[in-house]
Amino acid sequence: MTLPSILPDVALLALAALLLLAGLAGNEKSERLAFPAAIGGTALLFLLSLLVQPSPEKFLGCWSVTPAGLHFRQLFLFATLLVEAFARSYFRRGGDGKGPLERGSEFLATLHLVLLGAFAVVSVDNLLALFVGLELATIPLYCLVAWRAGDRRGGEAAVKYVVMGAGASCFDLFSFSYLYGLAGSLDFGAVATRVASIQDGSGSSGLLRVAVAALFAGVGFKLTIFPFQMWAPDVYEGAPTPVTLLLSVVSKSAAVAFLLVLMHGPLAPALAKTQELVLLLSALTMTVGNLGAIHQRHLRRFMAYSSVAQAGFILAALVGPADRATGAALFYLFVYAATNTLAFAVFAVAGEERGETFECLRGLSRRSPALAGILAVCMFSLAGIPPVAGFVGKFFLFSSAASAGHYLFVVFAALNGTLSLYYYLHVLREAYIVPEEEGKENGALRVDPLQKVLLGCLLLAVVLLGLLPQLSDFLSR
Amino acid sequence: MSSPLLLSAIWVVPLLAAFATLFLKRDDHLAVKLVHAVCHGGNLLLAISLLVSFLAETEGALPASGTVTQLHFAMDRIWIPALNIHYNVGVDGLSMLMILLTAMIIFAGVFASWGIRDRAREFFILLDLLVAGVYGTFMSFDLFALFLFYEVAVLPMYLLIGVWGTGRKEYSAMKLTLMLVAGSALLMGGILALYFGSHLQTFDLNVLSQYPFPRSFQRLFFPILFFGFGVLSAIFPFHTWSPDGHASAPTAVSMLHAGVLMKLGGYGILRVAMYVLPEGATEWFPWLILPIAVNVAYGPFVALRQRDLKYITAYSSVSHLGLVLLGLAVCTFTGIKGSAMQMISHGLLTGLFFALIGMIYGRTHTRNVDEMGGLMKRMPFLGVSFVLAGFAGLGLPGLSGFVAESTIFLGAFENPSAVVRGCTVVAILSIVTTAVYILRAANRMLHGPLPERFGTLTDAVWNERLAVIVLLIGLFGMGLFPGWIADALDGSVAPLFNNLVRAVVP
Amino acid sequence: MENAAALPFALRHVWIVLALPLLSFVLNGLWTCRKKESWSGPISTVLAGANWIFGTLCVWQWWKASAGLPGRSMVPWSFDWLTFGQLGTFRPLTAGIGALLDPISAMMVFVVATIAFFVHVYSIGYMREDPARGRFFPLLSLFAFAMLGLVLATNVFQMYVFWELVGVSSYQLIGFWYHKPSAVAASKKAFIVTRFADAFFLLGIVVLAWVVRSFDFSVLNSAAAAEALLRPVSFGFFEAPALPVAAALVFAGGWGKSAMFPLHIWLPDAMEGPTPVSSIIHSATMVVAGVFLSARMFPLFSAVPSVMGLIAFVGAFTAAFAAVVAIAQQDIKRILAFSTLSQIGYMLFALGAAAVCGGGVLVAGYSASMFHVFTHAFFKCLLFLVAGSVIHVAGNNMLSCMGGLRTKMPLTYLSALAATLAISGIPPFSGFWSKDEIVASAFQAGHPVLGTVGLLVGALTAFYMFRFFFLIFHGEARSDRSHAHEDRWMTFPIVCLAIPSLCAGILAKPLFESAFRPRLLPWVQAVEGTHAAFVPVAATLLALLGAVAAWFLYCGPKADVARALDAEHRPAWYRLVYRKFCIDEIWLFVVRRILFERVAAPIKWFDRKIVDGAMNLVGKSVVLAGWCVNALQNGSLATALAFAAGGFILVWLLAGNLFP
Amino acid sequence: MTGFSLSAVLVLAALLFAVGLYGLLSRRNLIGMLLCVELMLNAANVNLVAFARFESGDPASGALLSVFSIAIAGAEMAVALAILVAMHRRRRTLDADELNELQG
Repeated sequence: MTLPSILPDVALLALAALLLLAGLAGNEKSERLAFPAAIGGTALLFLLSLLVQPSPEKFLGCWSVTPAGLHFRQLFLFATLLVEAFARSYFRRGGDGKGPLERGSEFLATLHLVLLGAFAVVSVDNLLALFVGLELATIPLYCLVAWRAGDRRGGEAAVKYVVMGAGASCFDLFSFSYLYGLAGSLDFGAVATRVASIQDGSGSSGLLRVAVAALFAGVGFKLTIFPFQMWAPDVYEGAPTPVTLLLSVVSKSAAVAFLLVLMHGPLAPALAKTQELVLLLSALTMTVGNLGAIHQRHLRRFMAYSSVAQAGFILAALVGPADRATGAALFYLFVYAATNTLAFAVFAVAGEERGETFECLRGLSRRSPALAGILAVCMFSLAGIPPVAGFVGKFFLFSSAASAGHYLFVVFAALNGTLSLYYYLHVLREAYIVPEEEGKENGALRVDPLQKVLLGCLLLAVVLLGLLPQLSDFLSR
Repeated sequence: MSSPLLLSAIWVVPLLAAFATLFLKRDDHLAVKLVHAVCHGGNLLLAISLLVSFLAETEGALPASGTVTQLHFAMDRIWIPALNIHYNVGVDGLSMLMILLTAMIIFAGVFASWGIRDRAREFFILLDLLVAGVYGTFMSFDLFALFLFYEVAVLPMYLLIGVWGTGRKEYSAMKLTLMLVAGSALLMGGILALYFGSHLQTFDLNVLSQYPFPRSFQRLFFPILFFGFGVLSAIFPFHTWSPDGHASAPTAVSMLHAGVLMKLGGYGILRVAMYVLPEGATEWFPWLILPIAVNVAYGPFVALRQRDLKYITAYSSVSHLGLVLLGLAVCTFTGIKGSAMQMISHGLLTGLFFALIGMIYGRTHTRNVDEMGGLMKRMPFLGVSFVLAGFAGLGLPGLSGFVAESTIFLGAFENPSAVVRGCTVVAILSIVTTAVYILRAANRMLHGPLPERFGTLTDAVWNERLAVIVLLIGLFGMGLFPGWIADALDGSVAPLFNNLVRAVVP
Repeated sequence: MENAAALPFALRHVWIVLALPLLSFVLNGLWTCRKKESWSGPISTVLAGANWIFGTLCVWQWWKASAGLPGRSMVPWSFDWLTFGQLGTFRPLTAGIGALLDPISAMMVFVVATIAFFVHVYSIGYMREDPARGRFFPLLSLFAFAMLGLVLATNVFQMYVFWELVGVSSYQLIGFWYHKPSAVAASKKAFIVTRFADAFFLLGIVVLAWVVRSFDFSVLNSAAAAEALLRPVSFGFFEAPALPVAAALVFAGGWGKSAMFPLHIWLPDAMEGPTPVSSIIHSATMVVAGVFLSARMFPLFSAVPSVMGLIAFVGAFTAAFAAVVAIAQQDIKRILAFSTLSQIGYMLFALGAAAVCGGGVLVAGYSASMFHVFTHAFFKCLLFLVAGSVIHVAGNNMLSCMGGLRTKMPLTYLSALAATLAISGIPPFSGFWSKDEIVASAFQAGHPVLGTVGLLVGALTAFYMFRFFFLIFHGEARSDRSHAHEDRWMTFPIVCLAIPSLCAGILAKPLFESAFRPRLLPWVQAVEGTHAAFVPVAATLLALLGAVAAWFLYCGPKADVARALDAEHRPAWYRLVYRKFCIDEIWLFVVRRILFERVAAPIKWFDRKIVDGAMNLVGKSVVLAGWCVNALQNGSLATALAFAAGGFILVWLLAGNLFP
Repeated sequence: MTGFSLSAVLVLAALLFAVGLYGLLSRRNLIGMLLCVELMLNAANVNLVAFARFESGDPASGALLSVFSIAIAGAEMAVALAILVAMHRRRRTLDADELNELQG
């Protein structure tokens, strides 16, 4: 019996509601059950999404499960599963010195609402639903970032995130209003036909220009594209680590989905023009991200710049034709999710007592060689060095860009990859080369069972994805 | 005994060794080394058996008149359907010999690094990764697989030099890694250009080489591929990583890197740049020969002024690699064959040099040539081997250096253009400066009065002798009986040359 | 190559001549590794003796077998060693290893085998107490193997291979006592100077191979090759016809190896090695390699008058220069070294002068040069062996510690007398016949100036040889003679070699005149010509004059021996001659000041500072840019928003020129 | 009510948006900045309504989007103000320039 394609979405809504109710119940038992339930639920949903087949039928007039949309759902669920697994052990171990998580189930409920918003972005076919979906994927994030607004840095980060986010959503709405003005209707198809007619020269493209600019401003914030990424380092550092991971993985994937949906949806006729814009922004973003990361000493801030640079690389893929770009971006986001979670897991374990700075990694190879090995695999995957998955992922990104004929841009991007290798190797320098100060060579670090499982699975995923990338064929079918 | 699976086994065995090492205890150094001695010994035997069956197969074969390389032990499986990437593995004369060279050097390398104590497991795992990458590059005929193995070979360098190196190890490690990865960044662009530029949607080298790329495309992408690969074989402006990198690297790593990795560059140029873009080659080489000639003549002069033994050897590698590139740049059959032979001969030669320097450094704890003297009396075995390596370096007949150099010079002279002829004359006359700095180093270190603080030095122990003897056998084997190597290389250079000739006069 | 079956046994297995010394090298080398030095002396001597016998047998069978062959040359054995170039527009080029037996190579085989055997016997005595003798004998056999290989070479590539091996074995043997810094420096100098010349030799080979497409001497010396070489060839820096340039380059190889004038500096220093080494390498065999090469390529060289002129001039000048310098030397081995230089100058100038000034080639010149090579080998080797014995007794090389050894070493004294008479060219001894031939051929070929130089140098030779003889054996003893004795092992070869020094001239003269006729190119006509009668008489008179003058200055009643031996308080010209006209210092200046300071140092600076600096600059600028990006991130919300707004405007402008 | 054309309204909305943007950049007080964000949102709403009124083929959806945006703006401001309150309780300030502890 074929499962209805909408099942994962409805189940997600039910899960979110259930968690919210558990939160309201507020007794101690429900708190303890919140995390296992959430992780189990998400895992179930992920399996469900693997089984479900995409179908063209439309629910509620605008919601449909397209093949690409289904893959993005799987990506979001996979990433959220990793975030929750990471959060579980992170908070139980007194997350970065600020004590265990209060109101766990509410935290998870909000998390799932973000997920729902991301689902909406990839399923709808009109501007209104798209705007609502986007906002649903962003506003709960403000709450998550502000979960620990109590302490000085958390509060500051939350404020910055909120103000920037609000500004970005204004730009989004502004661009939608002009698109609506152009097409007279919110439906993607109508907008596309109007844009096509403008492309053929029958009407001033003034409004279209502002709309595209405002659109890129909006999505730029969420995807940390160059001029709009100034908030990222501060928020990544201020927010609790699981939320930082969430920002760098789920929020970024949602933004990529949003951009893909728009570029190949309503703005499809002007694809050549938007791709040139994307090309330039990608070059700028990856360069600024790489340059910024060179002198970082705080791990989360380092990961912020790294994620800005990775955003630049992913944008490079968007320059290619639709199917190749989506396939490449999806594969790379899967690899990026796995690698980033692995990195944050290692930083969490290493940085438990000494704080998440470069010093905490010092002499890691002597204290626990296994963890150092995992860190090495992680860094090489982020830098895009074979035999780990990052290389194949980057190769797909560059092949998508090259298929559009931008060979010299590929060379520039690869050189930027070399620049990124420079600071990723700095992390390994701390772990392997910089000698431990005397008296500090204490024993191996405590790693509890869930973290061991998480580290093991992710390590397998990152290494195997590199060597037998059947997953990439699965995506580009 | 010559099934393709055995060929793939060659790069799998080191990975198995690495995997096995994961399960050994941290302070169980001997077990780690034994595992690796067995694995790489087995690999060496496997390589030799493959070579024997390869020679049997190509016994009387006349060199091919076609332009497609015949592969032996070939295997072709689909790997990533999305980009039509195949695991296309095969061996021709040059690849087979380079695999044998790598097997010999890693076997000697394992024994040369018998004294590694600090984090031995990680050292040997990274070494295995390095060697697996090198094996893979030499045997794969799919551009993507070649590029993947090529970068795997570059990956462990940073940690190997950074952790176990000496001197300014961090600076050299970072410089070496960044320059090599920057080189491969150029390759990333070049390879994708070949894939998409040819509209054939394939990475298979033999297929790509038959596609008539437009002249303007070739004029743009040949230098990109050439300098992408050239950085690794220390082409003139980008050679500065080689002295620092080799000087700071531990023995086995500098053996492997100078001995084999630098040949990957030359091999890549030969296998990819010249084979797929012949018009680009014939158009660019008359200009590229100038930095190459600088390479050849320039290395010895700088080596003359060096005090540190490893710097001297590193600059000698720069000069010898210049000869390899000279052999390629002249685009004549003998020249290309000579450069292939020089790759093999220089591999053995530099491997032996760095092994000996490592062993001598292990005893005297100094690599400054002026502080040492009269070591021949205390370490006759190492002294004689160093002198033999030196003579192989300056091209003494009976050793591998001479055979390769004379082939290159004869080949280079066949190119009638004045610029090339001038560079060839300079290259031939540079054998004098090569002799000068090698003898200076050998004499300063081995002969003359023995300082008293070296009075109690011991000669080589069993594992060092084994390492040196394996490489000496290689040097004498190629030097005394070059016939079989020349015939094996004919088979692999002929298609490339026919391709070049076809390009010049289409 | 003739069908192997018909050849007699020795010729069929000519390779044994090479195999025996190689076997001795390998055997002794291994033996020494296992610390049994005492065995290496006898083993290598036995093998050298066997090689001598087998070599003579080969020469004898070759003489009989090659009666009918043109130029008496045959290649009984050879195999393809290395092929260059299977395809392409150029015919495949193969280098083979083999044995070419013809008059000059047979003569050299006999000479090398004989001298090698006698030096081995001599070394057993000379090296008895030296702890490193286990290393000496293998190297000596390696040298014998290399020299025989060079002599038997069928093609110029094989000659180059063994040429280098000879160079290396001489490097090892000169630097045998490697704890002595002077020996190490001398060996390095010898190898580098010969290597410098070999580079030009290799270039010559490459040019010949490219034009003629073959290495074999038979092909190189053919008419076809000569025509092919006349075509101009570009050498990158200049364009020139290949023949003269290639011939000059090939001769340059011999120039370095035979230590001709500017490149002679390494031979006197090569005396740092043990005396048996000097006796075999720096007297009879290696230094003659240059002459042998010129003789081997004679047909090609003779087609190029300019090169012949160059050979003649270089030979003559070196002969004169070396003779003058030899007069003032105090170290007996240096005297003999300069005398060797002078005699080799004779041989080369004989070859050079064979080119008759009106065109055509005088056959007598070629045979005279070869005859002198033959005779010189024996008496010069004998002189070095004598010097060895004397040094063994006196403790060092300087004349000031010798004298009056006549009574203590009678046999050595008599042999030395024979050799001195021979080398001075006093009739009826061997030197007279060969040197007189050379001078006569010079006059015959119409070079009176060269002829007179030959005569004068003959006189100088007699003078310094008798000075050497009288100051060693006559006069009163200048150091204690308590333990002076004649070692049996060392005296036996001395006496044996005295015989050929005396009678080799007379016996071999007819043989050389008949057998040694060069096979010239068709358009070069051979000139027969008769002797100028006055030359033998003049030569003998001058030789006697030299001898008497030496007797008068150093041995006669009024001889002031003390003044003769102290080189410091002498007039300026004498001190200049004593310091070998400071050629060494000039070379040292050129190499050290110019090559090292002015060339190598700037290149090293350029490499470290400019090229390396550029790479580091790129690195630093990237790091600086990173710092700027971080500085921009000052954490204030306003800047973030400002950037966002600026970005919006930027994208809007960009979109402006993108969209129509 | 008639008499002004579409472009006039568009200009008004653009001006409103510009004022809001300028306010966002220049004001130091966080509450003030949120006010300006509201201004920009409403400028977009004016746009929507104008387009719905003047030329849209399907006026209902335009109006619908503006209503939705007002609701979403409400939610957003609720969350933003909650965060400001929480931050104020700790940092005792609402001045944007003092929030520069996270930098570099």
